[in-house]
Amino acid sequence: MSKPLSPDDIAARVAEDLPDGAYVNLGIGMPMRVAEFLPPDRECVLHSENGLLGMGPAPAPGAESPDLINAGKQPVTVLAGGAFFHHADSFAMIRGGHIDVSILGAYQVAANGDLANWALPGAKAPAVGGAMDLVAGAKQVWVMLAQQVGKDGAPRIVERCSLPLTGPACVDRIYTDLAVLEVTPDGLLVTDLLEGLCEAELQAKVGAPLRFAPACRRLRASAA
Amino acid sequence: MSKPLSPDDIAARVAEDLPDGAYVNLGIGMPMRVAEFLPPDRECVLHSENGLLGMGPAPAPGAESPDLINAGKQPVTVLAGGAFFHHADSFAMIRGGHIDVSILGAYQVAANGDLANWALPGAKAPAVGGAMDLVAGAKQVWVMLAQQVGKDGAPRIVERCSLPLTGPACVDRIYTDLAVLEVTPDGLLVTDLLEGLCEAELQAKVGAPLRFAPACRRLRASAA
Amino acid sequence: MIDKRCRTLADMLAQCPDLHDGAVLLAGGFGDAGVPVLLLEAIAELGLKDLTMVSNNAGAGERGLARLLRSGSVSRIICSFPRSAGSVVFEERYDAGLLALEVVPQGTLAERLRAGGAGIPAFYTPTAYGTELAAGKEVREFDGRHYVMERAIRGDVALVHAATGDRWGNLTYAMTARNFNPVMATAARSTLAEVRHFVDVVPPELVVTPGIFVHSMLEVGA
Amino acid sequence: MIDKRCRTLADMLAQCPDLHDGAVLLAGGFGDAGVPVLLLEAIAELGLKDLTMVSNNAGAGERGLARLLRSGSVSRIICSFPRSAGSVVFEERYDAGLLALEVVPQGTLAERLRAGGAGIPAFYTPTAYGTELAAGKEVREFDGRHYVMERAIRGDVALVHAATGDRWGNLTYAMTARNFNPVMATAARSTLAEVRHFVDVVPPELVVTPGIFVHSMLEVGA
Repeated sequence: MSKPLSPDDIAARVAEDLPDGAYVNLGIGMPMRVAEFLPPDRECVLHSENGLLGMGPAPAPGAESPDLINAGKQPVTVLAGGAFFHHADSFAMIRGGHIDVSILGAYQVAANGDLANWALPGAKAPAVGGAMDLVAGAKQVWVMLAQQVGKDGAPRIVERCSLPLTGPACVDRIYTDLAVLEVTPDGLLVTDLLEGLCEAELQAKVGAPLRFAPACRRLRASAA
Repeated sequence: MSKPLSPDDIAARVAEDLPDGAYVNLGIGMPMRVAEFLPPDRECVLHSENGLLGMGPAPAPGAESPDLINAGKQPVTVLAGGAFFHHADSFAMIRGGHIDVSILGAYQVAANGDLANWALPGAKAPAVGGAMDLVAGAKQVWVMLAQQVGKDGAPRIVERCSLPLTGPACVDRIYTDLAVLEVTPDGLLVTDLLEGLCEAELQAKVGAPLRFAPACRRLRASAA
Repeated sequence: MIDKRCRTLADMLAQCPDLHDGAVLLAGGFGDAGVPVLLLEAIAELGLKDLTMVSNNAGAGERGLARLLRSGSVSRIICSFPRSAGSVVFEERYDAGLLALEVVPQGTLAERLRAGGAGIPAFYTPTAYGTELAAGKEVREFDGRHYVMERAIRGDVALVHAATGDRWGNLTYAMTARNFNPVMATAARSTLAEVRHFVDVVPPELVVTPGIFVHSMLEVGA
Repeated sequence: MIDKRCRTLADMLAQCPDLHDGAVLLAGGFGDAGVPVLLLEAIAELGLKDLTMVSNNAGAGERGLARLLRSGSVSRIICSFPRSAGSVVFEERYDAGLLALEVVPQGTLAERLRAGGAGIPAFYTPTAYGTELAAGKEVREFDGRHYVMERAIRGDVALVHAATGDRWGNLTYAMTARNFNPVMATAARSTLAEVRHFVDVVPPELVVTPGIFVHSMLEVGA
């Protein structure tokens, strides 16, 4: 098996799939990195659920404003063509099906598209944020997994989630360090596979039966 | 009996009862006249359900804008301190109980506050506009009747409306050419009575039992 | 690059995938303010059949919505106040039984559209409880008061009239010409905007309709 | 004459009829943006008991909402994301069983408040269907999809932080400091606004919160 994809490699792979002109919500953490890999010929409009369309990159040091932050509470900028609005309008956009793609992290994803990404066992006070709204409302829900297999060896792509759900049957696509998978009515379909990894090896790391696309694309980690 | 109040007299009487600082929606037609009689020491903010707070008087001839109209589709102005908003926000204001007083015309009002002001028998296509929203949402609903008794001699204040309702038990006060009446849990209470009109005469013109306030005020038509 | 500005009305209509027989069309405007007159008249020329129109009024004179009604393309109309000075085309067609009418209280109409745009399939409202317009609708009590359940309205195409717009589709409106336009813009599969003036950028604090809701725009002058 | 501007914080609080034991308080803000810090800290001094707070977050450090929680006045909190960097006061009190918590998805929280302000007692949403957070809630199918019924939230007092305000109570906000503020302003019996700068008039096209929703204002500087 070749070196698995880095989080940046995964972000670059996701960015490739975003169509020009898409309205995209990037979840807190790893999904945020996707913004850095958008091809320069493609204009996607980033939505931040705290009331911003046209989110730009982090400001130069010293130019931060406490009034201009993203959903992760980090300072950001606004691009030309952006807009501000209040929280009810922002989630009306989400719930109303106006966001093309919501990209999120996950603890577990099931073969039927069930997603668990908000609550861990033994956690103290629960906190949900906007994840349940995003998965219920966006036209497409894509999940990024930095490691397809947890540090304890347990697969994160499973037949059935054991953790509390964020939403049932909501995930459309999964991007991991080893593969890209689509959630289809017939189960998981692998469209991209890490170079040097064979189908059986991937299947051993996934707790649900896989199908492989005839022209499965090979993924290669970047040199860096 | 003295001369009954003119529509302007009634409007002036209504204006007297509007508290300083009140947010008021004036219905199309006669209620619009109330704006002309607000005492100069009182600032009421007029709401027009097509998306305007701070509605001012008609513009000078030649200064009309087709973009600035009221709910009756007449050209108006906007006063300092006004605001524009869209229809869903405008009716959220109404339905949410933020309008202090809605002043409307009526075909019939019942002793329990039922209001009929939108549909007449034999009318062609029905049309309702914002009346049902206003009576369901405003904190107070006041009705103005230019003639308390219809041209056919039928009382407009009745025990039970025979016309289709705009809303049940929604009217708080009725201002007519002959009297001012409050809708109370114990029925209609007359607070103001035209000079020279005795209680029995008023009762004969109302299709529901009346009570009279101990200190019933006398109304007098203006000289004009 | 995102650029929602079209050069011609013909382009704009040809590129819209949701204009078809049986489509539900939402048209902004209140009285004559903020009505997408050019779009309505262009659609009248398309020869479509069996359209449903959602609009506060039902047109007046022979322009705009009245012309579209005259074309015979519309078989059903949902509105709060169809009758008005000059609504002769509506009246003719309604009286002749050519036009089905659903009368909806104005605020309920606005809220049903807002719900359609916001992914809310149904809500409860006090408006129309106890009246003919609630006949056959589910009634429910919350905290001692009665409410009527209303369903969301969504359209295939929304037609709006705006004051300014930029290439991303961000829109502003002129005074009370705002009315139903921003709400309808959110509630359709495709939103077509006629815009008085294109501008380079609508400042982000001044945007009333964010471009996410707008699919194409035509500059129509003041 | 309408003039909602107060001279002092003490005046503002003393004149508010809705600040009482057991009150439901809505506080705008998201993270540290647009939080009505001065109002929250002033309310912490009032010695009130058994308040319910509705806020997206549960405060951080020892300022603003954290100070109000520390005061012991709050017994219940409704929010979407109570835990965050520095939410120590919340955690202490929650872990000690001194604070009841209702976790609500962020969009459902915003919509429940919007419904509260708009006279909608309940609505259906797809959010949280099939999850723990829908446990015990009514589920209903519309057009083949499942939805959860959610009830409106209304407060006794809303606390908001705005950029500018005029004597009529019209408000604007700074960029993403807008967040929950305009929604909460609509959903309370009394809305108190801390405003960075008073202005003579907010132009009517730029008003975000119309003055009808605002009861009193204090100028707090940038």
